[in-house]
Amino acid sequence: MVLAAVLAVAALTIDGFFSVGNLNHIAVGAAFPAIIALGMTFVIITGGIDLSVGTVFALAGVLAAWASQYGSLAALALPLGVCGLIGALNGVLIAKARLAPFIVTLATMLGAWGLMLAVSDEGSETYVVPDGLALTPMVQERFLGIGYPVLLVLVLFAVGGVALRRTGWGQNLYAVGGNEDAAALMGVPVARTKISAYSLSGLLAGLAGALNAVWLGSGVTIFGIGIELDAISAVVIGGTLLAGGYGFVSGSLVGVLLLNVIQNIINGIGGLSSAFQQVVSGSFLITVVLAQNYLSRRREGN
Amino acid sequence: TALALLAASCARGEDEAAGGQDGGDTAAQAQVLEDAAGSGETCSAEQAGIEEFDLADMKVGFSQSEAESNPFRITETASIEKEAEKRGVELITSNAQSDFAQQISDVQDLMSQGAELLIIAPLNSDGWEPVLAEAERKQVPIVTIDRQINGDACGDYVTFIGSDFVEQGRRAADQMTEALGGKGEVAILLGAAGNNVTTERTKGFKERIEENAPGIEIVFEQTGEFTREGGQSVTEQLIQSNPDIDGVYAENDEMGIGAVTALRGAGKEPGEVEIVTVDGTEEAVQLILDGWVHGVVESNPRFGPLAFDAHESFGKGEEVPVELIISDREYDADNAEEERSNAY
Amino acid sequence: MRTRGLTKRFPGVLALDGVDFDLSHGEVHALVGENGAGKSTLIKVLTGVYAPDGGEMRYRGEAVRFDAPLRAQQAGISTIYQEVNLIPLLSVARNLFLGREPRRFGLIDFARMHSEAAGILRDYGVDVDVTRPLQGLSMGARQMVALARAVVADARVVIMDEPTSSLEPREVETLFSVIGGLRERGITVVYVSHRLDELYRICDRVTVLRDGRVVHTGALADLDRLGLISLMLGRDAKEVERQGATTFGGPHERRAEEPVLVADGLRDRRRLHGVSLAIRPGEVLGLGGLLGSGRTETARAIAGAMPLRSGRITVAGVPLRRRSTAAAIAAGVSMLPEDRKSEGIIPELSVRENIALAAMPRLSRFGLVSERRIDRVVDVFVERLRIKSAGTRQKVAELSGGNQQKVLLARWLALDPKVLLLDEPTRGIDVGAKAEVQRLVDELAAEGLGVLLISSDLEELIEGADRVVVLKDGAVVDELSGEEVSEGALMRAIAAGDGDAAATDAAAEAAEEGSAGAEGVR
Amino acid sequence: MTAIGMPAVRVDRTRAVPWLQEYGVYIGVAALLVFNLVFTPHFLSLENFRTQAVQVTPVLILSLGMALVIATGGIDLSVGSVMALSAAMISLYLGYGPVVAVLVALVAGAAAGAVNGALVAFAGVQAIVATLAMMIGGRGLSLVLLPQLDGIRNPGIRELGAGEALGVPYLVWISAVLVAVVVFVVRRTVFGRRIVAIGGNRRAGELSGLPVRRTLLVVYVLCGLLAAVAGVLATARLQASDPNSIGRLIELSAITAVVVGGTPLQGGRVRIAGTVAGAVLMQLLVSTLIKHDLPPSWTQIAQTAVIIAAVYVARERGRK
Ligand SMILES: Nc1ncnc2c1ncn2[C@@H]1O[C@H](COP(=O)(O)OP(=O)(O)OP(=O)(O)O)[C@@H](O)[C@H]1O
Ligand SMILES: Nc1ncnc2c1ncn2[C@@H]1O[C@H](COP(=O)(O)OP(=O)(O)OP(=O)(O)O)[C@@H](O)[C@H]1O
Ligand SMILES: [Mg+2]
Ligand SMILES: [Mg+2]
Repeated sequence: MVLAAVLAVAALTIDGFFSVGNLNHIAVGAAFPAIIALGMTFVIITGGIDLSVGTVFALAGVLAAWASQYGSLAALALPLGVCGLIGALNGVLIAKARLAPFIVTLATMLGAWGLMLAVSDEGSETYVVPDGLALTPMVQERFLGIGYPVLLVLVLFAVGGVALRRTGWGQNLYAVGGNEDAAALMGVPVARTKISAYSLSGLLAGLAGALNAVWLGSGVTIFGIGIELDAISAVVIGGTLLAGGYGFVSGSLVGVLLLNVIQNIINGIGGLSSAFQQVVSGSFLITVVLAQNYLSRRREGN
Repeated sequence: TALALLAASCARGEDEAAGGQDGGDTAAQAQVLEDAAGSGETCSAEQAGIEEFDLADMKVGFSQSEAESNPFRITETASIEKEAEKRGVELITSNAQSDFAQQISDVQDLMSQGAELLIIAPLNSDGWEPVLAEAERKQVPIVTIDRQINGDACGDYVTFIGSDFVEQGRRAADQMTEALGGKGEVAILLGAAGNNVTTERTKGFKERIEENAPGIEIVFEQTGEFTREGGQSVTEQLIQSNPDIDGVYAENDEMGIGAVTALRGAGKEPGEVEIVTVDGTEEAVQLILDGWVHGVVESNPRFGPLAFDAHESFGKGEEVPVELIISDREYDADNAEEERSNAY
Repeated sequence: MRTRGLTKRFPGVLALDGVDFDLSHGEVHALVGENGAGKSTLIKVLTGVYAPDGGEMRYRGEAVRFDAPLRAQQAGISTIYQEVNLIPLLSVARNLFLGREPRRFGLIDFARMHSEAAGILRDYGVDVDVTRPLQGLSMGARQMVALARAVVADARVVIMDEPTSSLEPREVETLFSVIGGLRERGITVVYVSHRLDELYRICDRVTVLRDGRVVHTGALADLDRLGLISLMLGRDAKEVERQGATTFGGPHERRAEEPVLVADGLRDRRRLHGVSLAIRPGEVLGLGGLLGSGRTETARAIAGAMPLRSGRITVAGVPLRRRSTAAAIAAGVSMLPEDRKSEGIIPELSVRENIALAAMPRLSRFGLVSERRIDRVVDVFVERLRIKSAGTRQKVAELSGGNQQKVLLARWLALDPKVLLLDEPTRGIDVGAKAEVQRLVDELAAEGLGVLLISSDLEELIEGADRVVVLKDGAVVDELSGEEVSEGALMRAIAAGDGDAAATDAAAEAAEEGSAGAEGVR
Repeated sequence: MTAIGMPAVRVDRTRAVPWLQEYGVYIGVAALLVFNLVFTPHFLSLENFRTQAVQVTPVLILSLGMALVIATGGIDLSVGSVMALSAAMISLYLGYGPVVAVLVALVAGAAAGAVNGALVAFAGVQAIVATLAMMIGGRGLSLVLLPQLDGIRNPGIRELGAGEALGVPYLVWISAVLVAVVVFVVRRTVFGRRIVAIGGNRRAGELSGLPVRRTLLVVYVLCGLLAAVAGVLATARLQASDPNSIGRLIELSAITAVVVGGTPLQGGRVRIAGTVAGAVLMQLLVSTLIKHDLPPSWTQIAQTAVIIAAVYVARERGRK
């Protein structure tokens, strides 16, 4: 609904907003953050948070670019493997050792960054994806005018949505986020559920990073800093409760789009100092959350 | 917003006279091209498969990479804006605030807002494929300034205008060698990790030290993130752990100034530790005069005239070199006084 | 199922000490003991929540060890744990089916799940929209959902840890008929309760735990109430006998006719539709009614913990203007909340801090805490309420339920209130502690406090209260006083209320259908 | 009338594991000190300790406010941006003299904290979201107000950053005084007791008539105020207002210091001494890595390991 309103305003104020090119580039630009936000949604529904996705994303990009010299399969397998492991490590520390998600993923955020620096010779080496990699056209080309990454995001979100709403695993996520102790007593495998959520978040961040590297044609070492905050904002704007137990993936997709559209509009208006954009973003986030609170309170009142 | 206006309206800075940088480049300050540098390759509109155009009718998009909060970026942006105004060219700008993903989408935004020519100050040399592909589709010529974009010269971009960072490192090494008489222990304050400027300024410095001054030993390399605060804290640690340090090479002026603050705080005298920095900001040049800094290698950010010249001649169908390397100045105790007005 | 020498140790506590526990086929087995005797711990060890530190377990002849509640469930042991353990944000149906959702093509079939859930719950007397979040349900209805969830699974053993502590008499009847049905199907039931009369109605055998040890196992019929209590408390039967069923004394002497608290026409947006009542100093006013009749809301409204649409509250002749807990407290109204765990104790803080919490401003000067004054007050109440702890610096979470309740009472008494609102003060606490709390209520009234007593335990209400106001659907339907206060009269008053407006009375309908439905199950 | 319902809980808990939990962070600090004394040249000097103390000051002061916020069960991501805001204010108002400038900076910090607090306490927004918005918007606002680094020549401010009294830098004096004040508030005041009570069980606090919302508001205001103090001191030390880079990512260091110091993120408990030790631990760790000239990748990975180890030791036990 908010998205629709924002789009309407955008269409009125900026000419060329609805041009195919512009929409497509909003969509492609949103694609990689959206994949991360999907994983973040799962984690937040379990009542946790994953701050490590930003640097995991960067690490995956560097790994993918490095591995791409050995072919497309390696370019995907290596980052997915490593990032899945980092996610699993998060999950184990949180579920088994019972450490707070915020601090665990904060630590692995630093760790993934360190690993990335180690792999890239303290950031001085930028690996380039060789021309003619089989994967490249799969990321850069379009199908029926829509970029492949966008299609991939749609598929991932559809699968994620079904998994969340219509499978036992999804129910377990909600149960763990709703009341962890009760879920355990109701026979939900709490630890396994949490580990799966964090692993998935790591995997998806890894996938996004790898595809992003292929899209950019190189493993850019300075990519992805702060992207975790964008993902969290998107999930929150999408209506998922940070306390856990409630949320949906479609909301997160809308959230990511909304953030990108807002950015696009701010750029489109032009003349706005870049610092001012941050003021707008901050106010926007809080406005959306306040509106949500108000609406849900109204709904409860009835 | 109201708050900001309120806060700003009754503000009174320490030095009300400070007019800030206006980017009004005098002839002396302007960038000068290196004579024989570059590959010698050239690019023309015909070669690039782009129709000729008249710069005056075009809408130019400028994508800045970092917040205009340090003198280099301030001067760079101001120079571009000033030049556009001077030539009466319509300019749209964006700033990625050091976020590379943001810069990619900024440039695409610029194109969808109708920018027909681009000037890009890239945050990073790699990772431009999607932008280059779209620019090619839309036939938008690109001039990159200050940092290179890795791609096919003339195919992906028209020209690169900028300094040779490796050379800057080498020249800094020369200054350091001179300052220390070819002997001593030196620390490097690295820039942000993962940044090509850092990589290249380090590379040049180390190369030249190894070649020319075997007596100089590099004993310490830590990042100061290109910030004054970073330079200061790292130097504070440095003078505790290596009290006998003889020289500090700071990869930008800000870190160098931070190092001076740290040395001052530790009760050192000017000249006790020799400092060499890169950039050429006013503050750094002043510190040469104060005796704290031995020398500064310039990295001239006034790209406006050259960037628009390049677009203009390219539009006219002329041959434009694909690499325009600037000859940077150098400041030291001998010339700081008279050259001071050229600092930014 | 049988266990031998089961042992469980928590940091500093030997919660189970060599427990031998046998269950035979198709029996209803009572498990009793004081607060902290180890009943819940035994259940949790049996069902794989905790790993035992020693001893062995055999289930259907084989040695077993469940490493997660899921394993026990898969083996046919379903459990309703003590704290109603469901997930408030999930829908009722999803709570009911979590872990065994009906599927179609591998995906959850929500249509079928909802219709089945609605059907099952109707049998338990709960008629709700099963697609709504569970958090909209009353505690009693939640308990029924938990019960349905446990019984729906093909269980061989059903364990119930204090299932009736938040149930109304009618719902208890529903529960009993369900248990009867289980027994007929040859399913074993383990039943934990502090309400002894319930045990005698439905249980075959009993195991008594004390301080983590089994002190008795045998047929319940061989043991009379006194014998059972004395086994639980580990004291002489004679000594117990002197105390009687409840420790309430006779009627209290009212100090004055002028009420200390008058509530007039309390209305809120949902539940209260004009409740009026008055309490005089030195009087215990009972508040009766079905679950969901609005007793808790009335107390919360008086204590300023809930927004009201209209209504006036006067304390000692002074109308309460601001509606906040702080204002109510300042006026002399204290409320002991119903839900001890989530609204009462601050688990991580010490006994001392918990007691001093509300009275802190009085125990400090210029915002600075006076440790000396706190100590004085805390010592007084620890002694007076006989709070048992390892010292006043012990974390309140480590105390038994009864002692936690006393700590909360102390918190409110430290405010030196004029009116004390007690919402289910003896829920979930053992016979011994219950007696102490009841005696305390008597003492307080005798000192001139006005007391409002809400209790689902009819006996407690009748013996404790001088007058009883009966609520239904958020409105007063009857008031009993003096000789009228008797079990029969109270039952009738509640039932009469039912008859009146049957059409609008969802709760009563639910209860009635519930018992009918449960018969159907049988 | 005799003892009834005596719980099975016993007094004499073995304290071996809890002891480690309680003092783990001090052991960590001690271990690092010993390591440095043995392996780091020139470590044992007054100058060095002074440097470490001065460098830890901003994080330490921030973590004091952060500890209070975390004790209530909240979190404040905006402290770094509030530092930037106060830095911008100093530069903007220095024309009125250093005292006015510092006061305006502090007021700005308190105001930002008040916005956070109002959102959390009255509008019911989750702390992490409210302060995230402030983190983004506050940084933007300070850059709008002061777009570029501005050197400070005012002798008063410079003296504050570099001067000393009785051989101890002003910065260290100030942080010591603030630590003492916060310890006093937490230990001795009604307000301090309320903070932990609210963190332990907010509902119970409300029903006990505590001014929950007011307390929360004040806690966030205090946190903003302390962040502004940190911003002023960092500016004074740097001798420049730099709203762009001051306090970037510092909120993570402050949170780490608090958690490593044994204050659980879910609130209900607060340990100021532990927090100080946590901040010192992280400072010593980074300084050790720098002094041994290890590359940044090492620094990051070592921090990861130390944070996880420290939190693991200090974690809540015995729930299961
Ligand atoms: N998780 C735990 N950690 C530490 N001690 C515990 C834990 N759970 C229970 N205890 C202790 O073990 C003992 C037995 O507790 P349990 O809950 O089994 O008692 P209970 O018989 O169920 O009491 P109630 O009638 O109050 O439910 C008590 O002393 C209790 O404090
Ligand atoms: N602790 C609580 N927190 C939030 N809502 C509650 C709480 N306790 C009860 N409620 C809600 O209040 C409503 C009525 O409560 P309840 O059924 O307890 O009424 P009651 O007449 O006070 O009965 P009883 O006191 O026997 O439970 C229900 O909707 C229930 O969900
Ligand atoms: Mg129990
Ligand atoms: Mg109630």
